[in-house]
Amino acid sequence: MPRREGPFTDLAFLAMATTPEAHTLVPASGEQLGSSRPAAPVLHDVSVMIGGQGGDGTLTVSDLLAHYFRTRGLYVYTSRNVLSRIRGGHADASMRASVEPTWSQKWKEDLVVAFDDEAARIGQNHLVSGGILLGDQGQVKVSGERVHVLPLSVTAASKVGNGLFKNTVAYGALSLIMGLDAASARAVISARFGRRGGDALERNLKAFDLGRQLALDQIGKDPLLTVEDGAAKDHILTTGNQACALGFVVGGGRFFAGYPITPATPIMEALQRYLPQFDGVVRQAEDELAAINMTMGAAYAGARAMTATSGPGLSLMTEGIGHAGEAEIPIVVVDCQRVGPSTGEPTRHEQSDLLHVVFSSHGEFPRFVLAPGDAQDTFDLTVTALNLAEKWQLPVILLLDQALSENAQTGPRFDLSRVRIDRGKLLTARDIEGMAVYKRYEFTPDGISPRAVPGTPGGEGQTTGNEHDEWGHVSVNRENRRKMMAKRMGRLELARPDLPPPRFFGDEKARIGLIGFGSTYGPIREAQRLLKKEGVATRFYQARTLWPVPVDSLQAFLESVDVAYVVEHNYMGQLKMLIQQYLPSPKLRSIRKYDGDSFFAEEIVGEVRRSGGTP
Amino acid sequence: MPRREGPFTDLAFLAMATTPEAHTLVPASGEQLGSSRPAAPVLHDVSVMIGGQGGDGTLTVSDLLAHYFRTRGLYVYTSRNVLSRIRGGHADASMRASVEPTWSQKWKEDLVVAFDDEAARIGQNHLVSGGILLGDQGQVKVSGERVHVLPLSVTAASKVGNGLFKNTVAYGALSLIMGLDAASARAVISARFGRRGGDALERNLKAFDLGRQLALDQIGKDPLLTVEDGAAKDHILTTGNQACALGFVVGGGRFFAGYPITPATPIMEALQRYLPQFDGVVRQAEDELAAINMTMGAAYAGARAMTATSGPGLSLMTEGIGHAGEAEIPIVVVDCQRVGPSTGEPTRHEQSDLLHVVFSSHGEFPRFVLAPGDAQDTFDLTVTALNLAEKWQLPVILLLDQALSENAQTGPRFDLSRVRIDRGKLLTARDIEGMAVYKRYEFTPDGISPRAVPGTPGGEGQTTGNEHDEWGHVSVNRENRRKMMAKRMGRLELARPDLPPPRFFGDEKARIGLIGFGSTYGPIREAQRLLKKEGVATRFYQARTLWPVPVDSLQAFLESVDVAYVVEHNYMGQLKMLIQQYLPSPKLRSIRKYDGDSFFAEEIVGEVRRSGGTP
Amino acid sequence: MTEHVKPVPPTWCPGCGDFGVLASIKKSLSDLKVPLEETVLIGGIGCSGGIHNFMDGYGFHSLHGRLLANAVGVKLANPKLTVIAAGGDGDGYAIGMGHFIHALKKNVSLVYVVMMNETYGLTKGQASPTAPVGYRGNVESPFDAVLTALSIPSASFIARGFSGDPKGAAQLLTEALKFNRERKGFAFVEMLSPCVTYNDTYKLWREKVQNVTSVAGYDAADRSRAFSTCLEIMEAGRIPIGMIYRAPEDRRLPSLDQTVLPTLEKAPATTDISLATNLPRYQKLVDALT
Amino acid sequence: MTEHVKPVPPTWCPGCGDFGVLASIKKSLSDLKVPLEETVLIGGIGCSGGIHNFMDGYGFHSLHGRLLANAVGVKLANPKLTVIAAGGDGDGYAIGMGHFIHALKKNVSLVYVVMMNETYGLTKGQASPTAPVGYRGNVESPFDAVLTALSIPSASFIARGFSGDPKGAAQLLTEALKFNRERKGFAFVEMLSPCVTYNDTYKLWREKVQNVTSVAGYDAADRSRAFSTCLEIMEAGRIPIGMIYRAPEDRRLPSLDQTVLPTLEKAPATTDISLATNLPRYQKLVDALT
Ligand SMILES: Cc1ncc(C[n+]2csc(CCOP(=O)(O)OP(=O)(O)O)c2C)c(N)n1
Ligand SMILES: Cc1ncc(C[n+]2csc(CCOP(=O)(O)OP(=O)(O)O)c2C)c(N)n1
Ligand code: SF4
Ligand code: SF4
Ligand SMILES: [Mg+2]
Ligand SMILES: [Mg+2]
Repeated sequence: MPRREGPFTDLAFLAMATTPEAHTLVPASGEQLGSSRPAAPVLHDVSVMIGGQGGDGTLTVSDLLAHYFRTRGLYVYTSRNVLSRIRGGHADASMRASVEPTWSQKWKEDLVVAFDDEAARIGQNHLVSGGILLGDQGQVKVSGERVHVLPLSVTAASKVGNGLFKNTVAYGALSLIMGLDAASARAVISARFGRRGGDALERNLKAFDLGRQLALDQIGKDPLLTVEDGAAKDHILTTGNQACALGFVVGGGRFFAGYPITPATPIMEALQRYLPQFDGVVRQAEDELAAINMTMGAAYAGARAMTATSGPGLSLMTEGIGHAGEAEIPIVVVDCQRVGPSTGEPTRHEQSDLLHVVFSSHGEFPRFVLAPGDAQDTFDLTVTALNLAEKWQLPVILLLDQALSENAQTGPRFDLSRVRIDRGKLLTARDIEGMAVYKRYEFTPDGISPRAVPGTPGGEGQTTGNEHDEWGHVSVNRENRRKMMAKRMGRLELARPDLPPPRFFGDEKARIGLIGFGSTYGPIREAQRLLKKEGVATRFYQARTLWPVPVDSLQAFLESVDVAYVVEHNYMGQLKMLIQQYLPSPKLRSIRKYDGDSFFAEEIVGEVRRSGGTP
Repeated sequence: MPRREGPFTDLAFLAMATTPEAHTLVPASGEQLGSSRPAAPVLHDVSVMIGGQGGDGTLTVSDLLAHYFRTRGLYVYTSRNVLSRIRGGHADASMRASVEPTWSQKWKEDLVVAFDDEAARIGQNHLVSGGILLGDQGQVKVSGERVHVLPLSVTAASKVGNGLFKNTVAYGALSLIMGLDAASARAVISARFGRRGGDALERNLKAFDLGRQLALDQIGKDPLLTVEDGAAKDHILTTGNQACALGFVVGGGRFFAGYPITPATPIMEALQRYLPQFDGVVRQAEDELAAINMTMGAAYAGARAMTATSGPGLSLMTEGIGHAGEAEIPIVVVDCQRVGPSTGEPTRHEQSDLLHVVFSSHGEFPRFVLAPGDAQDTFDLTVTALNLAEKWQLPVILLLDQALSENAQTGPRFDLSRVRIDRGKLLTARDIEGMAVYKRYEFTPDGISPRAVPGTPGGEGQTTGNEHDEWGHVSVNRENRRKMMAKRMGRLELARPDLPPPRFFGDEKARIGLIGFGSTYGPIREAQRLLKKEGVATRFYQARTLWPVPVDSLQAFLESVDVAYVVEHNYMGQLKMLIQQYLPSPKLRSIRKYDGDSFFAEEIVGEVRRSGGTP
Repeated sequence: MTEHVKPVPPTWCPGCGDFGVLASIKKSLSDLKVPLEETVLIGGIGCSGGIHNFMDGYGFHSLHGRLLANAVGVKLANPKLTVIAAGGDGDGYAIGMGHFIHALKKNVSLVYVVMMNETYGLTKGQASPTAPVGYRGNVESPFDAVLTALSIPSASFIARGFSGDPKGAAQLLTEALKFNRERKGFAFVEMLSPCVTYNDTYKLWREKVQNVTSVAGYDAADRSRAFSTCLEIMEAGRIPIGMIYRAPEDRRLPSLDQTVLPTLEKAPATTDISLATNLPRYQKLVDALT
Repeated sequence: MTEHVKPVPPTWCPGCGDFGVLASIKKSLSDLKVPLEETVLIGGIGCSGGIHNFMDGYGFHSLHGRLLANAVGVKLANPKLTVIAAGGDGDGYAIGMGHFIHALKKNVSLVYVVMMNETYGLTKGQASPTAPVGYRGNVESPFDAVLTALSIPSASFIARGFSGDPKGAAQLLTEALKFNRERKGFAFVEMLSPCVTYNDTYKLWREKVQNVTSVAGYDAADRSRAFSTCLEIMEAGRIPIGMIYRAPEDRRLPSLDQTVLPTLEKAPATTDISLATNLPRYQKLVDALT
């Protein structure tokens, strides 16, 4: 969960940025947006923050609430603010539930649960005026009219036998305070702990009941706020990582090698559960060099193969990605971006690997870079990435970011009817029998050579990262070199019709454009809604293919607007740099944030307003 | 040595390039430039190609000739065309000597020495009409008026006791054919083999005499061509790699770790000889990951430290370079570019790592990328790189390329009077005593924090690749993050006055501009001379700082011309891409070559002429 | 008949030890009648690493030091394949060291052949991790891959041959290939393969090699014994060769490929990934989401 | 007095084995009175790797797995420094494996402490290379660093401690530090350091550890003996700890730092690089060019 530190302090530092368009991210007035709304008895958009120390189980409370509201038909978005340590240190989680679609954090919290005083103090800064603070007795020192202190951990310790159950006690108390339906709230616990075995379920239900009783005894039976039910009843609550793992399975992915790294590990862990059921193999490699090279080996042998990592691992995979490019091996590399450079901030959000994934590795080779915007898009584009890699025989990089990877969001169940498997020019023994000659790297008009994998009689040949002739033998012949470069690089042009098109949102006639990729999808769409309420029409170009740069659609978009804000999470304005290399339009402006938090819709609104958004 | 394969076959493939400005590299007519000049008795610009199989010692002949002509006051440039194998396979070397300055290959060869028939056939294609071919009897089958076949290897085997001496026999024969001064030619042998010990010198001198005698007996005493003496008598014959190694020593470099890789290895090997004399240490590491991390360790401990590599190694160093950026460790990384991607063509020339060195590694951090144009410039910029790294506390990448690294060229002796050592804010114990507080990453107006190295009392502190506060402790505070990003990235702006300025050549008033970096310096300067002879005035902007992009000087340059050709060795036109990101000028045009050879001046001339060069 | 890629003539220097290794690999593949289409030869980067270009079958040229990671991927994608990784000592013991140890640990059924010449041949003769002290100024004591392989608990096939003894070498390779085709695990064969250009050790090694079987009572099934015997032979200034260690069946750990892919038929590269076949099971996964 | 960085309180879970390791390191440094400014602690990436933040002196936070390469650079730049590299088993034996073996081979006078907990603590408990079969579905047999260290001919100080036995651990560390400060070479100390959150082995290990000195006639100067004894102890289901191997002086190979930097005074980081001092010698180099 992100924190706003009073007035936005970016200003001074942004002014030092290398690109001239540095902007502040200050919404006209934060308070206006949130605090003007007193705690209403019935909310249609609520946010609850749960704070404490690492290990206090704050994520569990957020998750239970999220599932409760999902079952009530609301749109849900959760976020987290955790340190890269296992216990201790401030950590918090935030759960937003809204009747209107949401994929981003709410500007202010309506309710804060604090397991210690630090969390209470931090929480108070983010509470809407009139918001409620629920604290653990003995820990929380802050006081105030709307501060309620209950003996959460003491009750857990004395009555459930372990202070750690304080989180479920808190959930129980919340269920009363927020007017949740007790049976539904308990059902969420059953769904989560039912399969655990042992007495986990029983003890959690007990903790819930105790918490509810605590609230009843000390606060009274009337909820302090209630939340409207929503209409999105059939939605699932999922993350980009989960969507990616499922998309991989459904897209025919059968081999995955990875190395643990935040925030990419959940993809590997999900696949460890899924893949064995489908004759697939998941290996935790000894490092990322091994991971990408195992992936390449499996892809070469004919399996659909993928690896997933984050910044540091990605840097180590640089040489391998180039090898896949030269040797024409179809692999998918998922980059779950986090704060860089180097070890950076492992648990925090950023989108600063863009230019790296587009330009890294020595020499030149074709690659595609795709970026989905939400979980459903991630599911779809993972399937697409697998198809593109095999069809065009090259590495495809799927760019996620921490917020998309880890923050749970509701959305429609993944749609299997859109899934297609296209293995491209993959040869069977019979295909080869009918051919006069089989050359692994044959020159063809579309730059794609038919490919046979080991085990296929007649398909024997050489695969190599050296420059090679059509047979795959080492060659330094100049004419061959020019042709091979053109064969490989030409695909960047030829593949354009196959590449995921942008999605457009908002008013087709709007003169204000917004461009973004990845998880900014959420805050941008919500900023559009807020702006629309103020009468400002906008159109959003959600870039899903980042390389090769989709010049045509971008050009048309830029022609259609008077100003286009490129919204992204990095210092340099990397997407803007990439675009202006091809389309040096003065209409391009930059909205950037690089402090580890994801955008609030209000920040984007504020910026558009501040810079005189209306044309 | 480069080959021209009849008509330039790039055309069809260049047309498939992703950027629209694809050009062919065909000079209006190759033959006009070379073949119109019959073998003259007295040449002031001569080129000799020596071809055979790997292991035939062709490079030695080229080297002996190069030194001979150097001592005669000529400008010399050698080049090579070798395979990535130790013995066998066609290999050739070429030596050009000219009264006028040269740093590039001659369009046509005046004389070819062939140790086998393949070399003779290849050689014939590159001979100027009327050129001479000297072949080894029994090996070479081609014939013709100006083909002379002598028993080179047979004489070596029977009279020197080893067929391998055929190369020095050939040098002896050449000495007569080219009218070399026998004593000077022998002196070159003495200089080269004198220190070898054993009977190497004696046998080589004998081989020389035998060769001279063979020519005398079979061709006669009159030279077939002679070469004018030149005025550049005090020049040295050196390579970019040699210059880099020496610059490192003189610039105070005392620690080097590397891993063998073509064409960077000679830097390590030169330093293995030099550094121990200066209390320095050179380590051959177990791989490039170790090399860059050892380099970082040494730099952190206070030694001026460097590593050198080529493409594949550079890709592996990606993570380390980012770490140096975040932790603010001053290191220099030399990239001797070769043909990529992946293993590519290890022995061939390219400049395709530019965007990689500018943008690679996840996340964002400051780095400088410098590129020298010739050996003297390499010496100077290596010293500069060491100063900049320590002053600005960041990684500096020195971008060489195969031609600059390995091709020997003449030039003035390195100038020690220009050398300065600037260690920046490096603290002694006494400095620290006078300070109220010492924080390793203190915020300062220039973004540079005073730095103490281990062993300095009072300078204890934390150095880290995690995001950190001023003390070097892990921090995920948002305001701190913004300030730290601004502190680091701001240096890209603040350092501009310190960064090597471009060099300009040619006519200040010219309306035709040429832009290039690295070894294209040579062919561009020679193209300018050729164009001038045709009455076409040009001005050459030699880019020496590539990142941050020197926007001001480039802008002024672009304003001063009507058209600017960006000449570079890669497919995408990477320097042009980089420039147009900041200066999207329609004046920019691209001249590219990516077949493993370096440019001929004539190719650049042809292109300028073809595209209607004159404004 | 479809026209196919033909092996190119070896690019090695005349007399290079690698010729012997190539001949041994070819012989054992043909002795065991390994089908051409099931043969995958993965070469490293180095003179030795070009070996796949000189053979029939499927060839894969890896990055420097990464051949074992590629090989693991290939084998776990399709365990029917006979996968041989072959590279140099620089490739395997310098940049590839981590993967080497982990390959021994993972115990995937591969054959790994290291052409050991104490030098980086292709980059012109620098000291490799096995170079003796004094070679080109080397001051580090040489790495001994056999000793280290013995230290990895799952390592169950460790041999060293000498390309100067092609018959012995081919025998070891044939054993390794058999082991491999029975999916018994990782078979490591170091081949002493002199670099005649930069480090011509033919004569020296011919004098120094000592087959472990020459030691009275040597038991290749006893790990401790193998370790101490090799140490003794080395301390006597000689080089232990032969079948150094072969785990007895009752102590052999199962290979990783056998563990994760119990049947040969169902594997990542060969399983049916069509939507038609899998849709009902996919739908179940999706339906299980909440 | 200049205000300085202060150690931050450890971020480890209460009860984590790493607390014991930290205490041992601090104690041995202070017992040996190593000057603060000469102490360099290089941490890896992992829970364990944060250790430098919890100590005084010079601290360096490496990349995942690269701490030994950094440490070699530091020591060869300034051999006066006492350089301790300390990280996790994932850091050292997975991604860092190549550097680990090469550090043993290079034999630079460093102390390397591995906090061994069979898991990747910081990334939430995945199996590390030392994890037993069955831990979180692990099917690979565990790596044993002591056995492998014994296989490296230049390795001359190999010990294993248990953070549950802080006195024994501190003793081993003090020995290692002494060895190091006498520039005798690389000292490797593996510390069994349980992860109470993901793999709480305190009780198990307390039962399983067996000091090698308990074996009758154990001789820590005999490499073969050390290897076979450790194997035997392991086969009996126990974990060998203590001073496993210490090369006798007459068999100890010189450390690399001693070899390349025979005097302490003249080293890359401390030599005078001013132009004034060096110009005449530089001029000679330049004059020698032709
Ligand atoms: C990442 C990387 N680093 C360095 C190189 C350069 N290189 C090519 S071959 C080689 C060493 C080869 O030695 P070895 O593996 O022993 O093979 P040999 O030539 O001796 O058979 C090196 C370092 C490379 N290709 N890639
Ligand atoms: C290149 C890279 N890959 C992965 C990671 C993620 N990562 C952080 S800590 C860690 C493992 C830590 O395990 P270990 O070294 O055993 O330390 P422990 O936490 O158990 O003390 C990993 C994989 C990283 N930081 N960098
Ligand atoms: S250089 Fe050595 S290893 Fe390479 S081919 Fe020649 S003899 Fe063999
Ligand atoms: S997770 Fe394990 S290793 Fe990490 S601090 Fe906690 S107990 Fe220690
Ligand atoms: Mg070798
Ligand atoms: Mg661990």
